[in-house]
Amino acid sequence: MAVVELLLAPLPSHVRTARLVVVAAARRAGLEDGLLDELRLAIGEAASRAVGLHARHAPGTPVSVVVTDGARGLSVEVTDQGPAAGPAVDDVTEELLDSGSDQDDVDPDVALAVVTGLVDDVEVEHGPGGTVVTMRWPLPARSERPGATTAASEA
Amino acid sequence: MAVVELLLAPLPSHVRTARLVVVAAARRAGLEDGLLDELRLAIGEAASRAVGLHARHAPGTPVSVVVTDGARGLSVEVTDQGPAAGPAVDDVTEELLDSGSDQDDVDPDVALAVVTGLVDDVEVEHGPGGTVVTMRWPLPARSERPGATTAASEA
Amino acid sequence: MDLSLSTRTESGPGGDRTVVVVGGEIDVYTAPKLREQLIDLVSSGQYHLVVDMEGVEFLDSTGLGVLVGGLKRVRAHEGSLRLVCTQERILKIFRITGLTKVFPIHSSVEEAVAASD
Amino acid sequence: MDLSLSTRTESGPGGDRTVVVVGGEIDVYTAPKLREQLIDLVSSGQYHLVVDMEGVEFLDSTGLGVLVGGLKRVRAHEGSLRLVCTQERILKIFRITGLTKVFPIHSSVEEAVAASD
Ligand SMILES: Nc1ncnc2c1ncn2[C@@H]1O[C@H](COP(=O)(O)OP(=O)(O)O)[C@@H](O)[C@H]1O
Ligand SMILES: Nc1ncnc2c1ncn2[C@@H]1O[C@H](COP(=O)(O)OP(=O)(O)O)[C@@H](O)[C@H]1O
Repeated sequence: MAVVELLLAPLPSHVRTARLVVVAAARRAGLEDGLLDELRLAIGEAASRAVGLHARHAPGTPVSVVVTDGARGLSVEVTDQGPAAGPAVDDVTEELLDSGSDQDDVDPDVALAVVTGLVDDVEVEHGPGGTVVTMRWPLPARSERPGATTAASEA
Repeated sequence: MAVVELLLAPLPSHVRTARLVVVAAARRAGLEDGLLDELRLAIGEAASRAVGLHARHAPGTPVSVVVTDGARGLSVEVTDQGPAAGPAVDDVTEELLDSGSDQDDVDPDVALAVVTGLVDDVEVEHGPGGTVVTMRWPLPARSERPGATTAASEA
Repeated sequence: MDLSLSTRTESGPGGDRTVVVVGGEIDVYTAPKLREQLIDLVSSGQYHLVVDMEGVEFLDSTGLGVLVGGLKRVRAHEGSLRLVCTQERILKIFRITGLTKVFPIHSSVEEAVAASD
Repeated sequence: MDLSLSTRTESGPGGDRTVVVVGGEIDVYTAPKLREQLIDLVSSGQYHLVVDMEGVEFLDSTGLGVLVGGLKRVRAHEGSLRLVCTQERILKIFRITGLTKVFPIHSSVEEAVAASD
């Protein structure tokens, strides 16, 4: 089940909101503490990338972030309506040295390279509507999750 | 324009997410610091109310929270699919003394009474789909908002 | 961010008082923990409670409901439940809901422990 | 949560160093402030910078881009940009992106100020 779905106007200030929401939802879902920093950076990069692309190509359209807590673990899906991702950056260092200069926006290809370098399970799908970046993390078995009993009594 | 739209699975743990998101979006929109505590409590009550109603009456349906930064100021709209709100509570103290006992859920009528007691501009509309609670706060003129120049350069 | 709870006993002129120190956020998610704590204390015969709210960062009506529930429980045993709170934003919600008339609210634990009915 | 910036001058064996103390979160929203600060320093003739990242709570690739931009600027004047960072989660992003090979990273401001090329 999608536990949280967030639609954000494409403004840099909302990237932080995306980080807050996704990290809070992941903690709730039981993601182990050691993975929270990785998750925070990954969602930050994916959301900055999408926000940057919309700001240029689809300023009136919100960026979507969906957090799902399912059989395959925790998944975080960031959907943008921007042009397809460029070819995978094979040398992030070079790319940063080239582009890291005076633009205020994130470099979308560098952001994606950081996501794929950081997270083991990442899928990037480009369809006619835009790009969907899906990141997945394993969750502990339900019974071992913090607050499992509370969750049961909530149903 | 809706700046943030949040769909939350109706679980108590997500009420905190709603508070975080709405407070962050309101700061971004320029709501004065003195109103942030009021906003935090109001969105907390409105979201707990909606989450509690869904948990009982529509467990598979998400609660929606929309933050809009428009001509009429900041508006926060919480939509639930629960049964209509009861008659307005006229003595919150009595109601709390009666119901404040052993239920884990929020009392939806007390929550609504706190919202209306707290926020000057509140509208409660019950339609066939459920109840929409809309809360509004004034925003400083755009030019006086923090980050106004940044926002402009973002466009 | 989380709710933290700890208890200790202090003796006052009216007898022993159980001080419950609450920190963090009391909302629909965390309030059940506080309720359990209050129920446990009353079940174990501790009827004079002082709830120190100085570390509370957020309190909503679910939290108020739990405090009211605790008050009812101790009163059923001729006990007392006193609050310690000087934070304006927390006091405000007691004021809005009229609960300032229901709970004795003190500005320090010492004052609450020393108070008698 | 916000980005905080402050600068001071320290003199080392190689001459004066401008220490920029950065705190909070460096992301796509706040990075422009840091870029402006670095540009201002270089424009005013300060070409030997030490950026103290010990108070940084979050850093993303936009932030890295700004640091790289600063490095290019000071190098254009035969200057230097040294980082101070011992936080594992911040070091990790320098490592992932290969920037540990690009920036001299020190474990204290003293060490960075004392270092020479
Ligand atoms: N609505 C909330 N109010 C206060 N604290 C919350 C809320 N939601 C989550 N938290 C707290 O944030 C903490 C982090 O979540 P989690 O990793 O599950 O922690 P824990 O290991 O304590 O269960 C939790 O301990 C939880 O109590
Ligand atoms: N993405 C972000 N990263 C770091 N800090 C942020 C981010 N978004 C907002 N903030 C900070 O939160 C603070 C609160 O916002 P605001 O009330 O606009 O503050 P200010 O008065 O400093 O502009 C801001 O100062 C802002 O820099």
